[in-house]
Amino acid sequence: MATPSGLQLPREDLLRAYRMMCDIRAFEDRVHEEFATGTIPGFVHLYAGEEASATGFMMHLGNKDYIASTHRGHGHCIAKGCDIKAMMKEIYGRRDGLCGGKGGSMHIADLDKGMMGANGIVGGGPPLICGAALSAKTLKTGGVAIAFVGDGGSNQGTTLESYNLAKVWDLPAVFVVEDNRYAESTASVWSVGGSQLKRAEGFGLPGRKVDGQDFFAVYEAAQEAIERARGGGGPSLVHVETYRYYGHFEGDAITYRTPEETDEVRAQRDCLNLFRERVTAAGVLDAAQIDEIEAQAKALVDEAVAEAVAAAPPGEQDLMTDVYVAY
Amino acid sequence: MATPSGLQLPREDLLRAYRMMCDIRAFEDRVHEEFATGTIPGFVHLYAGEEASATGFMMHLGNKDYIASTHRGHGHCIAKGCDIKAMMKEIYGRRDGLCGGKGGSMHIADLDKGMMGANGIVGGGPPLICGAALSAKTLKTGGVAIAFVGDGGSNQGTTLESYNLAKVWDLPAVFVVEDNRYAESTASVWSVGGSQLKRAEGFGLPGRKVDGQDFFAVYEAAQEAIERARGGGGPSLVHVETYRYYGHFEGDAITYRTPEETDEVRAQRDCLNLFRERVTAAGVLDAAQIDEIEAQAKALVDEAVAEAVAAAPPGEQDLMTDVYVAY
Amino acid sequence: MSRKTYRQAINEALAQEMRRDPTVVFMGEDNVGGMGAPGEDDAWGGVLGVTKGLMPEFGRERCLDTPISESAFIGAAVGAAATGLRPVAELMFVDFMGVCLDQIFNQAAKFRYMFGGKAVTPVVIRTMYGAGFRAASQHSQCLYPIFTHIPGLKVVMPSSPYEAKGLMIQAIRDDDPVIFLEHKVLYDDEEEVPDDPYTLPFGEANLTREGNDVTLVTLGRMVKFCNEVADKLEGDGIRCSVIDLRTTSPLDEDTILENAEETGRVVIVDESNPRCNIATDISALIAQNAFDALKAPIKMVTAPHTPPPFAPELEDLYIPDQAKIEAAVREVAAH
Amino acid sequence: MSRKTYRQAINEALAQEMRRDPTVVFMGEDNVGGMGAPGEDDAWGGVLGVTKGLMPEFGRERCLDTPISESAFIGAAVGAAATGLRPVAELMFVDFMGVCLDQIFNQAAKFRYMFGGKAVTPVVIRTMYGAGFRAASQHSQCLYPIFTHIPGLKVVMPSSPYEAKGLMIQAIRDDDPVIFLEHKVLYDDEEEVPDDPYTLPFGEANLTREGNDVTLVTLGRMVKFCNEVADKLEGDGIRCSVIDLRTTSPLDEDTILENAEETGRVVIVDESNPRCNIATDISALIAQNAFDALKAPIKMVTAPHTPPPFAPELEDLYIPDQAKIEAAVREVAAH
Ligand SMILES: Cc1ncc(C[n+]2csc(CCOP(=O)(O)OP(=O)(O)O)c2C)c(N)n1
Ligand SMILES: Cc1ncc(C[n+]2csc(CCOP(=O)(O)OP(=O)(O)O)c2C)c(N)n1
Ligand SMILES: [Mg+2]
Ligand SMILES: [Mg+2]
Repeated sequence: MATPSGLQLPREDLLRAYRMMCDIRAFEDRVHEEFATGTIPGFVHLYAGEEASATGFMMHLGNKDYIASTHRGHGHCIAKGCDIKAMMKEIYGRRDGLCGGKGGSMHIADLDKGMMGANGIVGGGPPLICGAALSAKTLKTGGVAIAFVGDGGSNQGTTLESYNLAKVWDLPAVFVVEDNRYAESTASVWSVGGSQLKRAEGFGLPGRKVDGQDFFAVYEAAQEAIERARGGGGPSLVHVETYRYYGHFEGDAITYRTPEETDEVRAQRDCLNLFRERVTAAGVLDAAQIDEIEAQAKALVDEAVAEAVAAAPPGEQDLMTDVYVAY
Repeated sequence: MATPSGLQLPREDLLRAYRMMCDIRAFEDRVHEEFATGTIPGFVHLYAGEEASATGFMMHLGNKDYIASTHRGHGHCIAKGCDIKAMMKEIYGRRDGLCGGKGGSMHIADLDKGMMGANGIVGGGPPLICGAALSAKTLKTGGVAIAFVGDGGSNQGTTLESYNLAKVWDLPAVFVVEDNRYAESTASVWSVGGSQLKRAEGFGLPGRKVDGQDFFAVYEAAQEAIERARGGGGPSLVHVETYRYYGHFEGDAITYRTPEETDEVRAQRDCLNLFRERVTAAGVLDAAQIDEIEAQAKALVDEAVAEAVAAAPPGEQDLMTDVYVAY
Repeated sequence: MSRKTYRQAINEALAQEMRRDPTVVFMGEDNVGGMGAPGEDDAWGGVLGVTKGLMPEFGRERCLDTPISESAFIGAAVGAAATGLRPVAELMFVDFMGVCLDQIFNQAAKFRYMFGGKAVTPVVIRTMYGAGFRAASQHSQCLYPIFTHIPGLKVVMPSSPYEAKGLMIQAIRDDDPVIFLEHKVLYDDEEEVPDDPYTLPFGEANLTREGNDVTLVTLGRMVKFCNEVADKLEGDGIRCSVIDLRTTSPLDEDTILENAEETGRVVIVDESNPRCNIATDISALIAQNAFDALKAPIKMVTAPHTPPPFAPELEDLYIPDQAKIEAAVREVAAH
Repeated sequence: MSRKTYRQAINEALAQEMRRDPTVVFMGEDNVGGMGAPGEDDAWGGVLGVTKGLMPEFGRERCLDTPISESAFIGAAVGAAATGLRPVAELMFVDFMGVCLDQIFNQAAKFRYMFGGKAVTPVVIRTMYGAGFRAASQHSQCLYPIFTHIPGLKVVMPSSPYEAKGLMIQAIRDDDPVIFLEHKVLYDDEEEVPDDPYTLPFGEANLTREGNDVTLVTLGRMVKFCNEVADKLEGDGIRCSVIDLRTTSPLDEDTILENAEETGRVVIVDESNPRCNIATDISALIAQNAFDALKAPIKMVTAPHTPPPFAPELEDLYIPDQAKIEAAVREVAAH
């Protein structure tokens, strides 16, 4: 359901939101293709399908706001403002990648942008976000901190403890459960006893569930939660129902779900399509603008891949650096 | 409030319940005294005040049922049928203590009695109890498994994860949150965001709150939860509101609460007094029987202390044994 | 007898023990896969397929998927082991130990001692370790020195398919808690493995090469590298013994010391980070107990004191390889 | 200058750094105490009173109590350190590391490396270790070898009040994650400690005794024992050097190697369990780098490979004591 507030967004915000989503989609589709050719090393988890979630939240954030991401971090990184070319180089393991090639897809971070890192540990982020929120509160920066966590990660004790700590310390924090129906091959309808909203209530957090394919619904729920946190109203939880298009990681044969299920979401509930339909139907953006944004995103990603492929890897002199500030 | 079902208990059960409670009280009061003389080593956490909780649950259990306790384990041990003299010897660190003097107060266990151990780690027990419940379910023993956890321990991730695992695996398990208002010096009204019952709901567990000073109320809630688990109805949670009379551990100066608060509970809501009043008012037990049980408990504990004091400690030959079954 | 991969060898060990003993169960994230999902029934068999194919024979009651709640399910395996089952729990990557270590090192490892010898906790924790997959800092660690440090645990590190089957069957039958470390790079390695069940003993190292010049002490994936180096150096007249430890706890001190005394020259190859690791452990053992026989400094070849890096070029430098091992052996031989 | 206990020295270090730097905060279970409770305001100051008295000066905003949720609050300290604060978080007993290790070893320790040098994580984790309190298996462990094994962590072990103050101030000012291990038996030890703030450097061992016959390498509570033994043996003509490591990571390899080369005889005294510990680490360092100067086997005095027992008689046997140290020194000296 379109929310009036969503469509009342200034044009430049609508353009910015669509650009974020297109950048993410183009990035992930292209990484998917490149991975298949064997040029990208390691474990890679793609965010395609979930773009409205990262975008709906990050539209409300600035550099003094922090987020902690998951293993499926590219979308959060891009939406939080990480440099796309430096990200691509990182995924390729290049020396001038965003993390010097030492982190890779699972550990992209940019603290200057308030991006505390993708995380290889499920449930790794929520405690860190309590800390970022504590910094904001103690140093009175006016910032908020957001932890993204998957449906699978919502069962990790570190996540659950963090709900309570944020409540007890009354932190400017938001927990976003991105429920894409699966944790690897395991369905969230099986793995999650109770429900995300009742869990929030269990720890005294206001909770809200949104259709994660609808950018405007996410945008509005995010606004409510972020404004509450920023205004001293304490932590809360948003349960985002979404879907990932690709496998758990690149290489997954996806035997645990049916292609029909995926096809249906792609055809009926794709967040980019829904956005496009909404804004063009309402006449606030026109098709040409939309097409241009899509084309720009693809071009940017093409360049990013070309540069990443051509970039130099780190070498022996880099192996032992960056372990300590001083040792 | 007295529950009719409680007072309809057979006489021998009433006697057994009161004996359990008296044994625990006499044991704890005496350990408190002895500790002050300096003869008992280590960290000792006493259960005095909370007797109705352990007793209300353990009345429904047999040896094939397992419990996991906390650092405050003496009451659970006694109620589960551990030998009182062997327990006292263990607390004194004697060679023929229940654990050969190697465990002490924080690690008393007797697996033959279904007692999986006091535990020095807050939140250590709930995962173990999922395992005992899994054994019962897989081996079809008809047994149930119960984890006792404090209000403080209810904030530990291991506890929260266990709620979910028990639900998802549909285990014959019960989680008992013994909320004695404090975790060390920290009040549960501060440390517990939300509420125990809403947390239970959050994970899909039926929950129930009871007055833990009222044996009959605990007995009935325990019966419901245990019968549900035994009958294949899955896990649940009971929130027991109770109170500890002594400090967090022996030696605690108890600066965080007022003596008046403790005096009031002792005077108005002592679980032994309430039981005694209830059964004598209803005429199901008479004062002489009650007195006799109390006297027997004290005598038993006197003997236990005398024997423990006289018993031999372990020696060099015991240091390296019992690490492995075979190495 | 037939050729089997490391993965198949472990799978077969599990299947055979589950057939033999109805109290053996296994559990872990996606260990069967597909719980609650609309797709195939035996959807994954674990993230690298090690338990694939077992569920159809043994059923969902003995082949358990879990939520992502390592404390709860590893603890459940420990609790189940203390109450009548013989669970094999999978900690997907050993790097995840940090969210569940308490149940391993304070509970499983200590029950027997704390309870005065009354508890028996026959749990096996299978876990994947090691670098080589470009999986970066949180999915490439070794960490077996940590388990080895803890009294009450047994620590097993099969170096090949044959070793993996025999050691896994022993692990399941063993009455103590066992950490069973599978190197992710070895899963597709293949060799002749007997079809029938067999056990390999804990605490008895395997002398894979015998030579009088230098003793190589090693474990896990590094055994292969050491054997290759030993083969190569034989041509140059340097004859090496290669000791595959098989288990770091218990440790076969006798084989190590005897061999070290014979050669007087020792190189220890350990894939883990260099501080307080197996290399230092063995080195100290020898320096204390075979000192008088030593003819050269004891050399250690290990990963550097850094987290595992992502970039392939860096990861290749990070892993102890044949060239580094060869250089160490030559240096010790020449001393 | 005045006499202060180890407890007071740490408390004073915290107070002085909190005065100097408004970004320093501390947190932990009952670190102030009494949250939500009807009694006194500054009710506990931690379970052994180390932080007592700080809250009235610095307020509840900088002196934080926590729920019993170590993953969340240790992780919060790590996250806060990466975003502008300098938190000092208390893990009440090091034995509890198993419920929160991930935030320490996979997050704090690895941020800087994984993020290509862009993160700074100045967190201090204070924690209590060691046997001697009859606190049994889950409250008496050392476990510092585990932290020492992990690249990215600094590991600090003050042996006396003077050391504690200077090392704590350094820890707070240091830009890397620091594990600060306080021995529970030392809290009431007293000595002269300067009133003004001062730092002691990491990675520079302290030679507390100098002697040419035997080198004793040690740390934490064992420093005291080693000094006592050195004093006693001096009377018998055995002159010992005693090296207090101060930090196990970074490690002052130079001081160790120089001294070992001078004496040729080394005893390492480490309170932790014997496998993959600091004793094996130092022993291996020497066996690899000072081999030619050695005149005797390197002896290690450690706890046995068992969990800490409860009974006082057993615990006393468990702890490395002066008699065991003396015997080791005499044996090495006589070789
Ligand atoms: C502590 C820990 N346990 C297990 C894993 C392995 N793992 C990586 S991603 C994943 C599934 C996560 O599912 P979810 O949280 O729903 O996120 P999604 O992949 O769906 O985005 C698992 C089990 C891990 N990385 N960390
Ligand atoms: C993991 C862990 N954290 C902290 C402690 C220290 N500790 C022991 S008991 C306790 C308080 C427990 O409170 P609660 O769970 O309410 O139980 P109670 O003592 O009130 O019975 C604490 C913090 C511990 N033993 N284990
Ligand atoms: Mg998911
Ligand atoms: Mg309590």
